[in-house]
Amino acid sequence: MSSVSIELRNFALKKGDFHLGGISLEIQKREIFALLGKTGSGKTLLLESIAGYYKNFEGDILLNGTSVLHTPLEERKLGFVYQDYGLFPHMTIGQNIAYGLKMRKKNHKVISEEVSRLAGLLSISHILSQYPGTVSGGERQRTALARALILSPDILLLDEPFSALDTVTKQSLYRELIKIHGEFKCTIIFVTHDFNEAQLLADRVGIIDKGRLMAVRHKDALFDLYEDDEVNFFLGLKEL
Amino acid sequence: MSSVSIELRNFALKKGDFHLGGISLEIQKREIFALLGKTGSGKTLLLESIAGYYKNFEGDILLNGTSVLHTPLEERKLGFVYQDYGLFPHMTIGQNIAYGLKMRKKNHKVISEEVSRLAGLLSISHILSQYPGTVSGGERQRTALARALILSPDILLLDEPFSALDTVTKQSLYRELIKIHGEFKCTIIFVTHDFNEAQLLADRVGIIDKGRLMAVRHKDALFDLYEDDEVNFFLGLKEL
Amino acid sequence: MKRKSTLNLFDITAIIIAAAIAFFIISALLTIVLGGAPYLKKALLSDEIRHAILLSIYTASVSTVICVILAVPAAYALTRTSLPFKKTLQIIIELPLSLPYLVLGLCLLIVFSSDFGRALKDLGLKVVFDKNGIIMAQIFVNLPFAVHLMRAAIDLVDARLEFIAGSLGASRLERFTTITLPLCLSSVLMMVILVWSRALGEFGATLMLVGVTRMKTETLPASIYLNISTGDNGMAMAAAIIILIIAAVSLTITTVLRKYTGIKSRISEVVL
Amino acid sequence: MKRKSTLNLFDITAIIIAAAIAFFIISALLTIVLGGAPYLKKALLSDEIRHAILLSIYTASVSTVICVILAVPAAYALTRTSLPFKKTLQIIIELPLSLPYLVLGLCLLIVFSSDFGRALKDLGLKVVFDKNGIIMAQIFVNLPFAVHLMRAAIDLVDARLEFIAGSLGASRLERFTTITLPLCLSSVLMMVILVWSRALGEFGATLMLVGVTRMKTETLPASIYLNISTGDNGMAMAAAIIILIIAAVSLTITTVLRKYTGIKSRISEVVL
Amino acid sequence: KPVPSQSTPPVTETPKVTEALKSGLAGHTLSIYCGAGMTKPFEEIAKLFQDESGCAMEVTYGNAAQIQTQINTSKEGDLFIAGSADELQPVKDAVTQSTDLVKHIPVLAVKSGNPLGITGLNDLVKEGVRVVLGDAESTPIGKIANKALTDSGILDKVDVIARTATAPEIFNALKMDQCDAIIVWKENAGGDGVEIVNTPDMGKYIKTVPAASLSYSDDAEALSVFLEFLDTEDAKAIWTKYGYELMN
Ligand SMILES: Nc1ncnc2c1ncn2[C@@H]1O[C@H](COP(=O)(O)OP(=O)(O)OP(=O)(O)O)[C@@H](O)[C@H]1O
Ligand SMILES: Nc1ncnc2c1ncn2[C@@H]1O[C@H](COP(=O)(O)OP(=O)(O)OP(=O)(O)O)[C@@H](O)[C@H]1O
Ligand SMILES: [Mg+2]
Ligand SMILES: [Mg+2]
Repeated sequence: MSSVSIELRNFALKKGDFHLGGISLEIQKREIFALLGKTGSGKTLLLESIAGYYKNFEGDILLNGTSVLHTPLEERKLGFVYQDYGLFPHMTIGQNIAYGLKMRKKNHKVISEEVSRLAGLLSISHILSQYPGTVSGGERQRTALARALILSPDILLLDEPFSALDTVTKQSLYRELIKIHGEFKCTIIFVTHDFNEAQLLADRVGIIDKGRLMAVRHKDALFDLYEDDEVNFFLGLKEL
Repeated sequence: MSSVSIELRNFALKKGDFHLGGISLEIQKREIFALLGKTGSGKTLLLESIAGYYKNFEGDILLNGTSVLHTPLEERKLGFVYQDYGLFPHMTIGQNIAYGLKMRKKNHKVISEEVSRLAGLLSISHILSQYPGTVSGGERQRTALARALILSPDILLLDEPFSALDTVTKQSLYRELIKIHGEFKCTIIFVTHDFNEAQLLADRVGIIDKGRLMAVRHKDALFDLYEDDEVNFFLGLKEL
Repeated sequence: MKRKSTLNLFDITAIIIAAAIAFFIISALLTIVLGGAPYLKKALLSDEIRHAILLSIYTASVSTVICVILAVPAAYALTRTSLPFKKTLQIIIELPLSLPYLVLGLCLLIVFSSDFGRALKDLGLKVVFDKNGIIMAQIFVNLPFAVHLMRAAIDLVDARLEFIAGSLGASRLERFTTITLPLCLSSVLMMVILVWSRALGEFGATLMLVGVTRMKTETLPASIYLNISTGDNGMAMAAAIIILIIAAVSLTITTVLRKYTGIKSRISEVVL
Repeated sequence: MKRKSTLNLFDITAIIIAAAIAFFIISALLTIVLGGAPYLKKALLSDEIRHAILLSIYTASVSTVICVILAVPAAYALTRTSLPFKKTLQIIIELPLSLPYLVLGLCLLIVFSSDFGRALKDLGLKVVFDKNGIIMAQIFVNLPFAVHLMRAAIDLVDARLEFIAGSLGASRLERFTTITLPLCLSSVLMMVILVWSRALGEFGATLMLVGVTRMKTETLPASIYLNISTGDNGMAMAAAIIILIIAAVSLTITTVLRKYTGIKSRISEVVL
Repeated sequence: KPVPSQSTPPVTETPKVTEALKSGLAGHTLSIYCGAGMTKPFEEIAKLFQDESGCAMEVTYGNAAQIQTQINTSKEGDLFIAGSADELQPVKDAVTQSTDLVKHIPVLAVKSGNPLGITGLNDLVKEGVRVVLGDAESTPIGKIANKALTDSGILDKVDVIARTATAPEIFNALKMDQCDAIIVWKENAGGDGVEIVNTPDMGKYIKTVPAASLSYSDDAEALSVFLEFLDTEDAKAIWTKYGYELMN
């Protein structure tokens, strides 16, 4: 079996005036990949594409060797934390987290145990019976994280998963994420605006600008100068 | 005329199981006040209360000397950037930004000039004709900012206004915000999870924990030890 | 201060309009209540009316259940599946909405008098001149309407949440039952009450398809019609009062139920 | 793989149900089209039918406009103002929904034959036996329905966006017209088409309030009624075909319009 | 005024009417209620009268129940052309005078070709003959049917599968082959696929179509002229054209 988890083959997508350029990228199994880029550069579009959100793209996206659109949605085994969370507004926080297990017809006891465990990890045990409409931004974000993690998916796509959290909470979540990754050996792509976060968590870092993947580097080489000056500026390596 | 812009008098609010404790605070005209606190500590509730969002509170909130609920909503002259932006989904980005001026019956030319100017400042000129549903997280955030700024309100309430932005964009917005504040001399309260941001922009910083306002400090004293160890831990000053 | 008065003016105008409508409706209904009240006891004691009450509630309930069972998947098919010519199908299904009930009844009479109807009858499903016909007429009158309401409700649901549910492992059926349907629960409830109300009052199509045989196919509206025909307006109005009571009870129940279908948000308590 | 078949099964079932409903309706309507087609030319050439077509379109349009003008502020009052007893008012307004049209017509006849009606008549607003009565009957039949639909639509709008608009300086009227109403535009459109369709086919209440006077108060449904009464099913069906054509055109127009009322999102193009 | 001599060929109009018609009733309006089943003949009569006299004719068609309610509630209108004298009962307080116009004939009708060989009322008791009738209380035609069947002593033995509230529904039931025999007004049994059984059984139950003047009338002049017009040969010719029989 191949060790490539996610493969983009000359992938291109057009949305309105925005072009996601031909992107080729291989992400290995168990790799943690950070995606950096200015706001509006196409990070979310790229993650959504990997999840099989859009149909009319060029090139191909393979998940574990199969083209993403050839796998039925419910069998893609992706965990996705959306930038705006995408919680189910008619379910409590607890029901939101439990949703994936329920769909897998796990028994009631297993579900409630798992939900408590994850809620504990993410410090949201006290709001399990509230509805997403009534909780705080950070609480919503952690709910989305819990909902994605509970299935221990092969691939985790995280769109700025810690953006609404304070430093203390963030630190503890970093630790949990690393633990989970160690346990389940999943592939993770995450978007962040925080260079330290990228270096701390990721194996490799990709930098995207105006829809094009400008560079992919090992995390330790993140701050080495780039060919493109826009990228150097973006990383604070050079004034324009 | 008093120089106090916002005054909380022993303000308390109960939402579900959450209590926002008796908070007393005076914020001066032209002051920039940063609100720090863990996720779920009540920052958003506090900002919403100042905007007059809730009715059944104890104590009082005065805006420019008048109790907030005694001022009709449309006359409160508050700019609010919501944590989840609260854009009007049926209007384009341009129409969203223009909304406040339109309601003030400004003429068409003034409106379109102002919209272009702000869109330029916030680098969202290219998406003015898109709908909020189709733009990126950071673009939404800047739209919300532009919509609030266009009225040059006396009081700006910003709930994590830069959380979805990359470092470069953030830096340029810091400069713009400082410029706008210098120009219009508005009072600003903003919520952030970024200590540097707080120190860079604010005059004073308030720290809130579990619904209680633990401390209010001058920005330069932010990292001096506190009485409460939770706060010290939150600011990374002490391990628990 | 200028604005403050605008505020009041608009609200006050709206309130006055609502109150005026309610007042006019109350006055109009009062004519019936006053006219029928002296006969209400007699009506309630009459075997015929009692039979009509039960028959009305029975047929309206059965036809409402069938309508919902058919309308929900049909609306799903018209909004979320890859069915071709969705818009055309939808327009076809909604066409009967503007036909007079008399014509709908005639349609049904012709259809159920055809070989198809005969075959059905041989299978034991008698429609013409039968209770089943009442149910059939109510379904035919209400189904286009139910499909329309359901489709509009499903259209408003954010399809993205269904995508998310799917990626969490939900099959299409599960996505529909756990996300789409609950998200438009209040619309479903509204649809049910409207369909039931209309079924309760339906008469035009029934008249043509099943006639009115006393104690057999006599619903409350039929009873009203017969009583008006014999000049017994008092008894007719008494029967109308009974319909009003049934309707008021069911409206009150759904109004209470609706309270629990809304999506919880911080906003529900906000000062506007 | 198991799941894949579940997917197909549910979608297929739903599609079959939708197709079956459409097929049944098509068949039923075809009986009319076939029965009426030979008479269609004669009907279209007859002065009487032409008059009926114009009168139907005129009355349905006027009553729809009035319904919308009244229902929108009434629904606003019932959802967004501080009006006391909102729920009770709402139930009162919705009560007529389940009354047979005959009874509604009787109500109106009594109301407009009272001193109030006579006073109105002296002021020049004749209702009984008059064109105005047709409009009045259509309004009375449709208003409860229109208020119900509007209220449900407004209920679904996020009140928070109205708060935000208010804090940006919008008065209550402006909040309503720039935020609430546009956000439920597709529901308003749906309400308009349903009300118009029902008005086009309304006859029960009209018959009681205004009867049918040829070339004066004869709408298309009235024409159908008279033709059926005299055994002219062919001409009746020809008139029904005309209603169908009008309905089909208006449904097509609204279906096209609805396309432009949706809220744009990334999702609209998503693979489900 | 000149009295027409007995020797002249019969004139079709009485002199008074001629005079009135000539002098004209322009500006007058008559409001008339007429049973929906009689739409066709009455439509023609009203039109003829309007053309000749200039009197505006506002004829409201409806079924008996509606018309009765309208008369009693609105307290308006000049004349009520009812399906039978029974239909005047609910509005008797408002009727000032009633004249009989034409015969209203109930008939026994079966499918074309009379497949079950029904020749009279007594054949209705035969095995497998399904009968649809009007409601016995609310419709005159239902009342007649009940009376006729009772008189023949067979009411209980006839398989009445349904009763309806108006005449067209009875007719449609037969036409759509949902039953084998109906008792209905003659003018309702005119379409294809239906034939009237030539039997004397129904002869006893012939009713008349009355024109009932209403006390709410406020145009006595026009009303009386119209009533006389109804008695002219022109008017009668229209009735007979549509299958109604004249009074003896
Ligand atoms: N459906 C669409 N129609 C038009 N433009 C679109 C559409 N979807 C996305 N875009 C545009 O594509 C660009 C990239 O969007 P994307 O959400 O991927 O940005 P991002 O890198 O995630 O930014 P952020 O960090 O702000 O979230 C944006 O400028 C957005 O406006
Ligand atoms: N209507 C409500 N019902 C119940 N609990 C509520 C309600 N509104 C807010 N809360 C609770 O109050 C707490 C504070 O919420 P708030 O949104 O103010 O947090 P915050 O400080 O803004 O956090 P974050 O940084 O995550 O946005 C949360 O735990 C939230 O669950
Ligand atoms: Mg993004
Ligand atoms: Mg918050």
